[in-house]
Amino acid sequence: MSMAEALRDAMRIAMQTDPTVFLLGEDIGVTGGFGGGFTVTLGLSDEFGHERVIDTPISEGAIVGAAVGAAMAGARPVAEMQYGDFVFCAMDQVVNQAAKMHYMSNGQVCVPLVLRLPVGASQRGAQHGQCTESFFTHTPGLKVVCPATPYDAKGMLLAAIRDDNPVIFLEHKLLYGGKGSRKESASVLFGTDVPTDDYEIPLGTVAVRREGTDVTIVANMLMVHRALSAAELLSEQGIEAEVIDVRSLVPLDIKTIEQSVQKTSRLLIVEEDHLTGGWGAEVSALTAERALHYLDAPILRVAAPDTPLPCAASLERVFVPSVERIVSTASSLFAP
Amino acid sequence: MSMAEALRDAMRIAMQTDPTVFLLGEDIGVTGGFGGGFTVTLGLSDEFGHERVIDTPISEGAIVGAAVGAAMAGARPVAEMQYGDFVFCAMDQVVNQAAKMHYMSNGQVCVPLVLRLPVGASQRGAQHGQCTESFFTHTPGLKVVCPATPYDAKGMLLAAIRDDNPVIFLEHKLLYGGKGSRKESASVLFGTDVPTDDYEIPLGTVAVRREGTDVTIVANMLMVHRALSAAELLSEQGIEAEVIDVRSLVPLDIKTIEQSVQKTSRLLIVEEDHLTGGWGAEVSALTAERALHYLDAPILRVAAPDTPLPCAASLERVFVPSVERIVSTASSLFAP
Amino acid sequence: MTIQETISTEWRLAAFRQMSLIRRYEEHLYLLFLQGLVPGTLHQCQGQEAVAVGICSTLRRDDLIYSTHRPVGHLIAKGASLKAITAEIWGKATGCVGGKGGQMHLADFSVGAMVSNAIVGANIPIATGSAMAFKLQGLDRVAVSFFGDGASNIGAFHEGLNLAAVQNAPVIFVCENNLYAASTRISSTTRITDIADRAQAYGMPGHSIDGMDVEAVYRSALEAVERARQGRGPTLLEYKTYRYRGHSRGDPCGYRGNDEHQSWIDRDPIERLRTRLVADLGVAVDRLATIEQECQREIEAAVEFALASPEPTAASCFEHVFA
Amino acid sequence: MTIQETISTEWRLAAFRQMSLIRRYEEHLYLLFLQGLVPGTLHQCQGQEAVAVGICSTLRRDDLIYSTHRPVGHLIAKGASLKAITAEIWGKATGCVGGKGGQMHLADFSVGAMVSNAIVGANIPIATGSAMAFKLQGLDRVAVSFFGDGASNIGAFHEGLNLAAVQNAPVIFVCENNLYAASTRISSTTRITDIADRAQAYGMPGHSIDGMDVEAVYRSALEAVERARQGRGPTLLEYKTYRYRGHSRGDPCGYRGNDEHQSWIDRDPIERLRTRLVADLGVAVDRLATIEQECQREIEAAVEFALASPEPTAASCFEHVFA
Ligand SMILES: Cc1ncc(C[n+]2csc(CCOP(=O)(O)OP(=O)(O)O)c2C)c(N)n1
Ligand SMILES: Cc1ncc(C[n+]2csc(CCOP(=O)(O)OP(=O)(O)O)c2C)c(N)n1
Ligand SMILES: [Mg+2]
Ligand SMILES: [Mg+2]
Repeated sequence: MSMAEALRDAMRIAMQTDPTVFLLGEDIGVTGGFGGGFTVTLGLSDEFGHERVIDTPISEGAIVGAAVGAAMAGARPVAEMQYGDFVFCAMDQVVNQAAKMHYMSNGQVCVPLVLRLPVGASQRGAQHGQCTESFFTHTPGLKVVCPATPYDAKGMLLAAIRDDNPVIFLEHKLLYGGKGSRKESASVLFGTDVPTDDYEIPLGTVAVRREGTDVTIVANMLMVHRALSAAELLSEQGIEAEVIDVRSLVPLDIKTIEQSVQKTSRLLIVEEDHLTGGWGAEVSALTAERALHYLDAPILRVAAPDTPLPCAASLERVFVPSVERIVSTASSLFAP
Repeated sequence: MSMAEALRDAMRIAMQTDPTVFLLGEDIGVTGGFGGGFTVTLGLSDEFGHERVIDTPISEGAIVGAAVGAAMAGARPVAEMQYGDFVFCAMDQVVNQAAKMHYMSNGQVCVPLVLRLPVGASQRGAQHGQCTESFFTHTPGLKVVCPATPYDAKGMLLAAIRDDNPVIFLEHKLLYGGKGSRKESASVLFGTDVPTDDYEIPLGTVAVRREGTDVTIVANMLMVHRALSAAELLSEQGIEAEVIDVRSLVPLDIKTIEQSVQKTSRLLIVEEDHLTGGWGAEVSALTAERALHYLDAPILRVAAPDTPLPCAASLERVFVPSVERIVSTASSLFAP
Repeated sequence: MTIQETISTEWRLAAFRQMSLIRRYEEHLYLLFLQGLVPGTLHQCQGQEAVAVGICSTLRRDDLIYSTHRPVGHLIAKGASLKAITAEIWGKATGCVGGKGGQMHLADFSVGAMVSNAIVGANIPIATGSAMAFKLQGLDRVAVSFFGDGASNIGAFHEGLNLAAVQNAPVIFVCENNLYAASTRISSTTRITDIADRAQAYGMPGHSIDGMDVEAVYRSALEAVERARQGRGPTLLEYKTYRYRGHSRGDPCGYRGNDEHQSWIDRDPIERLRTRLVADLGVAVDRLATIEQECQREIEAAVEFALASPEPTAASCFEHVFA
Repeated sequence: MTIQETISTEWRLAAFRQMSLIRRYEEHLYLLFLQGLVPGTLHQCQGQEAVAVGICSTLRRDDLIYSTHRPVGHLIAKGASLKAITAEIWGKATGCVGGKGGQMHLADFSVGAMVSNAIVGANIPIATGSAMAFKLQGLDRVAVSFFGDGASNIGAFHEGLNLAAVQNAPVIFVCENNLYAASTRISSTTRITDIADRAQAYGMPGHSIDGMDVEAVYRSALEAVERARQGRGPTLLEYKTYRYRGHSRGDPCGYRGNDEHQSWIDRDPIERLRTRLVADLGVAVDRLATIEQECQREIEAAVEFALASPEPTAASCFEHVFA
């Protein structure tokens, strides 16, 4: 299964097993349409009807607002922004409403919604490719997850839909692996077996994708794949990297990262989000607080620069962290 | 002059010296009204007319959007959100428009706007007191400043209005020092002489508020004052703290912080924003990258917890970092 | 109150009681505020009681209301615990949301009063979403969104009403047009006079109604609620009303005139109902006075309860971030 | 084109040239796209040329236009450099914004074409703000915001139009109603038929006009532009039109029928104008063919320029974050 298919499968199972689950977003259920911007919901309106796969007006604020209201009234909405960048049109509903209502009610209402955000640069320019993690990790009350494989995508989406909290669910466009005319040209190809049955991956866990002894590389989404490629190249240099996929940013399993750093004494964080104030800054700060004395080298971050996302492929390549940048930055941790 | 008066003075001078400067916001110019939520613009509509002190509908998105459009058409708008929390209603215009247009135009247009945001807890609950710095420090293209004194407030607002970039201008409610029925009950009182003439404080500078040799405390807005109080108490314990007021978060003068840390070997960051992903995480990460080997102790942060802001005074006291928390956390850096 | 087509004296007496309770509660708080005894902020609804009571009298307990920064009237009319909301205003552990909310964030989930919202207009799409969930679940419950004239200019109004209309959601949009958004007169923030006219932009029925007449409110609400309950979609109801006191604590109302103020007090909804009950329907003046005294006692007991209640624990600051 | 009340043959020939340039440019790109030669995304405007040309023909060079994700028509009609926009689509250093923008973000500041915006509706308050700045500075320039039917459902539409109305800002809101927002038909996202009717909600004039008739577009635009220039405020103009091709690259349009498609092609704005010129006004068929050939040559030169242009330098990624 591709990640797009895995996500679809998760939604299908969630809807089959719980009649209160429904989907809302733009172009997600139109007959003869796309199944959202990236084919993820294709066919679901045929299966579950337009009452449960709701094509909304272009009204991001109302999409999230309606999800908040539906969640507080006993449903489990899965809302989609066509591109993650449009969430800024709905930010009040995310930050001031969804995230806070459980607390503001003193625990008397829950807001079990999922907000799916396709993120990542894909040659569409500054308003169609931002990685927006850290706006949400900074907002108490939101869970924030970001799978890097189809297997995780399915299990985490099922867990997210069944979680009683608002969950921001980030999906990287180049990992969808969609088919046909809507496939992203720079897609990462990988095969993972995705079981067809109903399984959940508990939110709040990281996954150690590669074990190593010399440097800990923490990355998410597309960057996990680049970090793994980098690790192979580093290995040729005699550096064995441990690659940790932070598929859940909130809650964050900082313990596993800390333990890894205790072992490797070196930490490199890789993210596609902008450097300043990205989630990597928090991982660095937590490490500087908890594991400072284990470190043999500065904590470094490889991130997108503090510029808006440029469109041209040649510029995007400069912007998005590359395998080469990861390799050279990791190597620099071993400079005498 | 109180900070409210200092800000008003800055706007008055800016409007007198440049006919393209105008103000827009809710309740800012109504005759017989409040002068905004905190009296800052009181009287300016009498002086400059309702064409230059524009009372808008409750339309935060359009307030910022209109400011973006006006700025691109040769004016210098100063927009106000009545409370900083409402900026989430305008987040698309801030993040996707104001911040990016100069870059997206390849430098061909400028967006010289100021967005004034009253922030800080003041017993109004979760939707009326958030410190929102790090949403903006994470957005490339925005300058982000946050004065802690009336003198700085005036000089920085004048510099911000005359800057050719979008500037997010944070004002802490408890520092306004307003008078009469609209005064905040928990206001910090301090006297600073504010010259009546036209002066600017360059954006991008920090201010060392107290020199010390043992620990560097970096703080902003209300927390500068608490850090200074804490420093006095620490001094009684024999710990001399250097207190740095990061009145400008973007650009950030990390060099001065780094130099201080090289001297003190200890860093404590104090902010009213939530811990996870606050601007303090970035300062910590930068230090862990640039000055790790100078540190004798972990980098610690005193911040608001990762909870929404509660309303009751008794809870707010738990939420907002106190002098006591600063003192005890700073002391802990010297634990054997 | 029970739902009925012809308005009975009994209904009117109940409405009188609720409006009196709201008015007296708000005035009592105002007096305490003047003495410096009320913590936090304060947004009061004196003058607007008929809207809250007329609307809520048509609702079932399991219908949901979403209120605003000015929530007291709506909450009382929906049957919320007076003690719990009072304790909340005083930031006590016994408050309806444990002191976390404060005056702008009142709730009583046992009667369908959701946490009131202090982001202007935000409850409009939220109420729409609740209504969509009712429809999805095949329930005949309705949701009500209360908001002001000022709120009708924010994007959430537009998106929420349009979505509700296309979804045929069982929601009622109640716009209390008290002519001002804080200090700003409606005429300077929109060129139209009747907010109800905006309903056309969504293909939704919209009505502009006298908000100082509780019976008119009741009749219009009954129609809208039945319509929603029967699956015939949302309605925008605009009520012309007036807030007698300032926008929030310490607002001397320098932006509006005494004549205007007086002209609305002359149409006071409680006095109008009193006249109707006494002059037209022969209810004894004393009976109404007794009701008012009962209200006053309930209010005093609530304030006593609040003052005597404990502060929330420090630990509770950290509770309920996640479910 | 010069502004004039009676439409001359000369004006029509100029309009024919511009519409042909747009159509042929878009079709040329489409063919290159089919061959896999166009990088990035692609949103095309075949069928909608009359709106772009009719509107822009009433504007001065110093008037500003704010376009959308589908910008080519607007940009060409405003006189933007074809070479620079083509190079931008190919992500070249010579692109109108140095390769930073791409197909959705075209501009030509020398002719008042601001960076086109890919956040639906975002340019509505922005154009309003530019108009407010013109008013403040005592200038008689106007701003135009282009957007689609889908954009009329977003909050920014509501807030922007209302603000423009109360501010009496010299701005013209041009809604190109092509019946679809991406794959979603307008009838499933709003209950009204004419977006122009929403103007009433702001006390603003609104007109619904045939967008396949460039002369009708011109006349309606002229009135709105003059109105704005004279300080009499904004207008909402809705043009019924149709996009012949898919929403974006690789959209097979499975959500709409061939009959509908054909019925709009039958009203093609370019063919209508050709007929008018040839049959009614006696212009030689050849003259039009020559114009079209000239357009074609201009297009080919632009593509050649783009292909031959250098890539942006890596360093330019870091330039122009701050002024
Ligand atoms: C989005 C947002 N903008 C501004 C405010 C500040 N504010 C609170 S109440 C208010 C006026 C609201 O007017 P209206 O909607 O007419 O309600 P009323 O106060 O008259 O009941 C304003 C501007 C807010 N709470 N939320
Ligand atoms: C705020 C926002 N939401 C969604 C999108 C994705 N999107 C791009 S174009 C489009 C359809 C726009 O429809 P319409 O306004 O009718 O313009 P048209 O494409 O028909 O020209 C959508 C949903 C977007 N760019 N911005
Ligand atoms: Mg009002
Ligand atoms: Mg359209």
